Amino acid sequence: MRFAFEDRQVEFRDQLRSFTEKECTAAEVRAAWDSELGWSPDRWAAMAELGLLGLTVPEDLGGFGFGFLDLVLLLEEAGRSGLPEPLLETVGLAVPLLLDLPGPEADGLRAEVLPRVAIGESVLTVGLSSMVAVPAAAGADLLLLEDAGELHAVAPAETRLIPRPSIDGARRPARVDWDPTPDTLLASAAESAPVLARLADRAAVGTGALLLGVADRLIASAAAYATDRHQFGVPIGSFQAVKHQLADALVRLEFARPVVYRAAWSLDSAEPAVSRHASMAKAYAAEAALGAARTALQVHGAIGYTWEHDLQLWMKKAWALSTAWGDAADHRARVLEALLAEAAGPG
Amino acid sequence: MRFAFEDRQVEFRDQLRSFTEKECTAAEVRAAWDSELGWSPDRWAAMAELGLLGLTVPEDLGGFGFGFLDLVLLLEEAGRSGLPEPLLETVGLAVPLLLDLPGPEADGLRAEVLPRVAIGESVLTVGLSSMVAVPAAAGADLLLLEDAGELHAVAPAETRLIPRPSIDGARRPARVDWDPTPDTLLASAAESAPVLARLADRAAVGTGALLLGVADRLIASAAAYATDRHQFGVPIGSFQAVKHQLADALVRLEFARPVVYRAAWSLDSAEPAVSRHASMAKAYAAEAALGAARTALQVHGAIGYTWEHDLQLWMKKAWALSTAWGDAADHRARVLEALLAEAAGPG
Amino acid sequence: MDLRFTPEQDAFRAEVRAWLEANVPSEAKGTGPLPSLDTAEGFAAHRVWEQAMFDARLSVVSWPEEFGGRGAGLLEWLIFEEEYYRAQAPTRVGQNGIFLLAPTIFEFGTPEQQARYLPAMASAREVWCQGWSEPDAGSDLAGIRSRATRKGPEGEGGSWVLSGQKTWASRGAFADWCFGLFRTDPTAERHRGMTYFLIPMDAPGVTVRPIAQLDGETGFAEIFFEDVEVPDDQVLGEVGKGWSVAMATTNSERGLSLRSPARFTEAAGRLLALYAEQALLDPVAAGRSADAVARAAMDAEAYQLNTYWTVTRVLGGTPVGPEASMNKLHWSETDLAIHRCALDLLGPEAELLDADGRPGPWLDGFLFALAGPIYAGTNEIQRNVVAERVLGLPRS
Amino acid sequence: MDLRFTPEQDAFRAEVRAWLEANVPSEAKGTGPLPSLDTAEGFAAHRVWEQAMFDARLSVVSWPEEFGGRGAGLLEWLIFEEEYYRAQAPTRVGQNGIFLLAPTIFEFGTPEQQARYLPAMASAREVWCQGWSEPDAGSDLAGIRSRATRKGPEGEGGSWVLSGQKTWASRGAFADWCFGLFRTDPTAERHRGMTYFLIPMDAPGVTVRPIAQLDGETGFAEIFFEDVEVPDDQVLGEVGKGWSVAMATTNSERGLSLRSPARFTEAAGRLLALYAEQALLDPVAAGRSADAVARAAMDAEAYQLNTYWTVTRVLGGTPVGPEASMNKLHWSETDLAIHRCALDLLGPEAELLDADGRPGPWLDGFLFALAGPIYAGTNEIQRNVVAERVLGLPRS
Repeated sequence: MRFAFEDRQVEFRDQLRSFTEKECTAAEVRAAWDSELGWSPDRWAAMAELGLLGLTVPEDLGGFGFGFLDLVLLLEEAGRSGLPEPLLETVGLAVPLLLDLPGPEADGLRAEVLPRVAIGESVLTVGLSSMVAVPAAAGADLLLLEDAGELHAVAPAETRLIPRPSIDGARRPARVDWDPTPDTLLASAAESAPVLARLADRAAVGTGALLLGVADRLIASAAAYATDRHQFGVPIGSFQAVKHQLADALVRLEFARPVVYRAAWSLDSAEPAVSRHASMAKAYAAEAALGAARTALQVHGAIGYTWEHDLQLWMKKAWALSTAWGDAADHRARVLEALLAEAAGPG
Repeated sequence: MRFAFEDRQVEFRDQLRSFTEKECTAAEVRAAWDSELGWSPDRWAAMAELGLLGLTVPEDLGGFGFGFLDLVLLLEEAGRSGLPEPLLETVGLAVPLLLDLPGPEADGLRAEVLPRVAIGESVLTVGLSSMVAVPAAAGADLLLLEDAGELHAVAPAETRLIPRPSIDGARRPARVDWDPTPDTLLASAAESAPVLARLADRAAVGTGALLLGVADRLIASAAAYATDRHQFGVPIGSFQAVKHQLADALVRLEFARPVVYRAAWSLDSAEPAVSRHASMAKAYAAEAALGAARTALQVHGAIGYTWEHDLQLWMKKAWALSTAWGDAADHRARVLEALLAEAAGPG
Repeated sequence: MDLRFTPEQDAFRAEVRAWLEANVPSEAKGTGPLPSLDTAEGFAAHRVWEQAMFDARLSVVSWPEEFGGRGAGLLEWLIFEEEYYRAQAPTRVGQNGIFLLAPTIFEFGTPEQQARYLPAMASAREVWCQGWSEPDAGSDLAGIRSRATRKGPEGEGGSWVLSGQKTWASRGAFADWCFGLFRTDPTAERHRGMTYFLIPMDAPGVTVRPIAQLDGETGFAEIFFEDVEVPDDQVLGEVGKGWSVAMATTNSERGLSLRSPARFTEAAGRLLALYAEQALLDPVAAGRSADAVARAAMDAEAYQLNTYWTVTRVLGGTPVGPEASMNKLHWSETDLAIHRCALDLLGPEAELLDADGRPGPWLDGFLFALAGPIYAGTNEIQRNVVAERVLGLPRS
Repeated sequence: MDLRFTPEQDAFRAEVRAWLEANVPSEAKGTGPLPSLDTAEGFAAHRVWEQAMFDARLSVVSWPEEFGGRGAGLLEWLIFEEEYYRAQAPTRVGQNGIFLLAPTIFEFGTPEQQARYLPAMASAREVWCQGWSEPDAGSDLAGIRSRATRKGPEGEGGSWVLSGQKTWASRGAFADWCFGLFRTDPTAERHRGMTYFLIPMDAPGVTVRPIAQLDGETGFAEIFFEDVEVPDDQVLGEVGKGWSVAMATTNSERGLSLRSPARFTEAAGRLLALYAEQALLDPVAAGRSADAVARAAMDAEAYQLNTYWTVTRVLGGTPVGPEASMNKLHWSETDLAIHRCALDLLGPEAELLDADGRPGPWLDGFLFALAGPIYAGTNEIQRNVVAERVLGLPRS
């Protein structure tokens, strides 16, 4: 039992933080939200240079072959910085999904796509037929889509996209209209079922990790503001009402962290309870981020309610990501079901 | 539209308050809890003198023939003072239930029982077969009990009581074992159904009124303590953390009041939505009292956790009464169902 | 106690309902919805709508007839509001004047001021904005720094020269007039030496900078005053007594007049409809919100009941007092709960904007509700007021 | 990161589990449950139980072997606790000494003091209570007034005379020893001039008044000191440095040692079982608690995970620090949530006592949980600590 990250993992996170502090300031995030694409191809290329995009790509295909435990701190940092690029969709979801596909039929696709992902020349996203809209669909070079339980690989040219803008200006969801054909088919429904289950778990943990970073940023901003802003002749952070709201928000966040990290470990370790762990991660992180958003806005007051203040960027991320891939209540229901089944024992 | 009590109703409440301030101090409440019966026959007699016990008894049977709107402030005062006597059970539930019984068959029973209730010589209680235990069963001179949907009047001698003590020392619930016979039968299941529905509504509103008083007492005690108690060189009530908890508790209480009062009016006015109003009353008052108990204890700290401090008397009332006749969540579910039915329209 | 309305009140309700049904701009009639208030075009359209209401003597039903009202009681005002929200009629462009300033003019204004300002306000010929907060005086209104210096003789017939900066002025971008506090005695301590001014927005020296809100719309503005000259008859109440004059306004803002319960009961009604709709699509998922829906609907109804309770007391001659702070706490939390719950019911659709990039009604309402615990005195300030002035706890 | 236990840890767990299964007093074995700790008979029975654990070297697994422990690590301690709660073993009569005082003796005690006090404590031959709070110094520990005056020569070999009053001493009614702070320099300001004393409860001048709790049991006591003479070798740490010595103890109380996550995961397991049971009887009513059950169970598990996270950090050499206040906030709220949820599931049965007039396990647990946000530093104090020492907000 050793519940801590390896130095390498922390160093990789620190490296991404140095990068985002220069290349992904709030002004950069804002510029991305205002851009046509919603994110920056230049920054994507720079992320490839850093080795980020090949993180989950196997070594023989030009990547590192790392797991979710290596990714989770990076996703957290992506949330903290508001990184607009589809890191989760490409590196956290699509690549592992391709690797999960059974049989040598998928080898060709993997050999074709994954080396290009690692060098930043292919952006991927994933979508389910139950989704109202698929995030990052417009910028993707390949879409991995589920239909009637089957998985398909669809080129952008074969899709018609109807943008469904999100309140989070970088997510760029779109309704994807497309026709499944034998050419697009990746896996039968039977083959796809376990792959889709793992996708759902990764999505829950990955979104949870983003939300940890979002909550962290919101709380840090509010604490800084409460220290600077004076009313009634004192910093507002000296009022118990402000202190206690922020303390409660921090407690929610700090207790969400190990829950998310454990779920990342469970993903890599084929833990039998991985789905429960993943749902706990999403539920906990969503509550932490929503609570942090509410508190951060209340601490800021009217200034936090303006377009020009950066707080909105992270509040909107919190609102959007908290419902993505199932909201907290959905996931708690899954957790309860799993706990009752575990308690009842196998059989 | 006039949403206020009549002077007469307020005066009656004030009269009861003067009475309880002398005759039902915290020490008296404690003495009652420690007593064999759980309440004081002497105080019951004095309440009869005040005219309280004939409040709902028709004038021709020696009472006032008043309604729930006349009773609701008195029940609130009973909660505030911790009055241990079965005022709700006798005056608020059993008497109206007897009056609701259809047909002249019940006239004889009413003529026999109700005049004695008004002069304090008969204590009544009511019980449903679904109840784990019937409050005030041990001291009752007549028990109105439901079995298989039928209503029965059962003399204490025909029952076997197994005490199931409550954390509220005055409630004295007991499991009542008894055998329904044609002699005990008051009304058939078909006749009883609407009577039992009105009983449930009155019980919800009456318990809600008691809980308003309990919440009021808890908040007042905590506010007084917060003003007296010093820590860190100042009264603890000057800390925002204490202020804000108490303010929130007070808001819950003050918004519960009109909800309970409206329900009392609806009971007397045969409002079609009376059951929804009654459930709202119980749900709101229970949350107000539970919240007030939690806050009052936190404000008092360790001293409030002791047996010798009077706070326990009202906290325990809050806990016990909040689940009696359906807890807040049960009643909210009823409210939602009714609201959806109202929105869907008749038919 | 009698919770039924009188036949006269029912008749009034029927009249209002009929008029609104015939006149509220709507898609069906080809007259609506009106463009956004945050555009010049929309602002003008909203003025036209208020003028139509004024002509029907429905704009300010509780005002005396001489100023365009009907001299109706508070209960009739509540009935009007219920019908107004039921009809989903346009947001009232004149509300800052009508609800926040007018009570102060009725209490402190001279007869000339009342005649000059009230009818124009009621018909939206003149729309008012509030010059209240300053960048360094948000929750702490007594920290106001904008100042007015005397020009000309003391007493009648002189004027004042205003300078400073106000912020968070709703409707500020297009309003005709502004009301606000300025410091006329810079030596006086925090709550003293302030005076209440009425300032035309086209006066030389007034500059407006619209501020975009969370939704990107310019719902409020900063207003800069550079040596703006204002004559004595645009002072409301006594010179130097601005704080107590303003507190009257603040009490109306926090109390009854601004937050009509109809707003919340109407939203709660829509929430119930949304729940019923989602429960057909996915009963298990919707069921997870059942308790929250019930709570939100109950909270809205409790606010309505509490308002009738308070109005009956006010009609009996008792002023609202610090209980207004309890109302603020309750309605602002209720509004948030209703909208949070709706977003939860919408699930993955909650984050999506309309095709035109604007938040849909629930998301828009949520963003609007988020401001509730902040403006008109933060909820933290309100809790202090409740604790100190209602419960009698010692001041910090 | 590796969240699996080592084979050695698994073997340790198996040993503990086997021993507890064989030895925990139980109805089935005819040896339990033990009588209430709040009676003389029960207190004695609990001493016997701790002696048995001590003999099996399971009483204080993380202590060095010379004092009766096994020199086991923190992880083994957590494993022990998980098994202890899993086995529903008796409440530990020695816990105030073992968890609150012992860490301080390890850090500040002389070798003689360690040898004198620790083994007797671990075997419950000597049971300790905490003389911490005073009637006017609850949350404000620095307001302590009890005092010690010097008797005899300065330096070695003299003694101190203690007077004053302590309160809320758990186990105070039957304890053998008491530890607490007394003011040795009455002229020093609030946090200074205090000294940490170890006092036998049978010393002349010590009087105990048991205090009945909410449940009627005398779980704690007031202790009166009237000229109680205490020799120098019963001072822990330096004279006048009692505050910093005490803070070490307070940190253990708030941090890891007292609130083992097993207590909450065990209760959460029972809550799940209760939910499953009630869901069979009335699925609709139980369903209304589903979300609360899930939250409570998750909160307990999150506390467990956070503990492993913290322990790993501590094993890596980083002290716990003010994060301990976050733990206190989380476990106390979790404990309340678990028990409130259970009472909600029990519905009308929640208010009922057992046939002997005692609260049943859930009601008893609820009453106990209510004390959580109060003792060991109220949650209000903890939030201040988190805000000031973790988030760096300015002091009030």
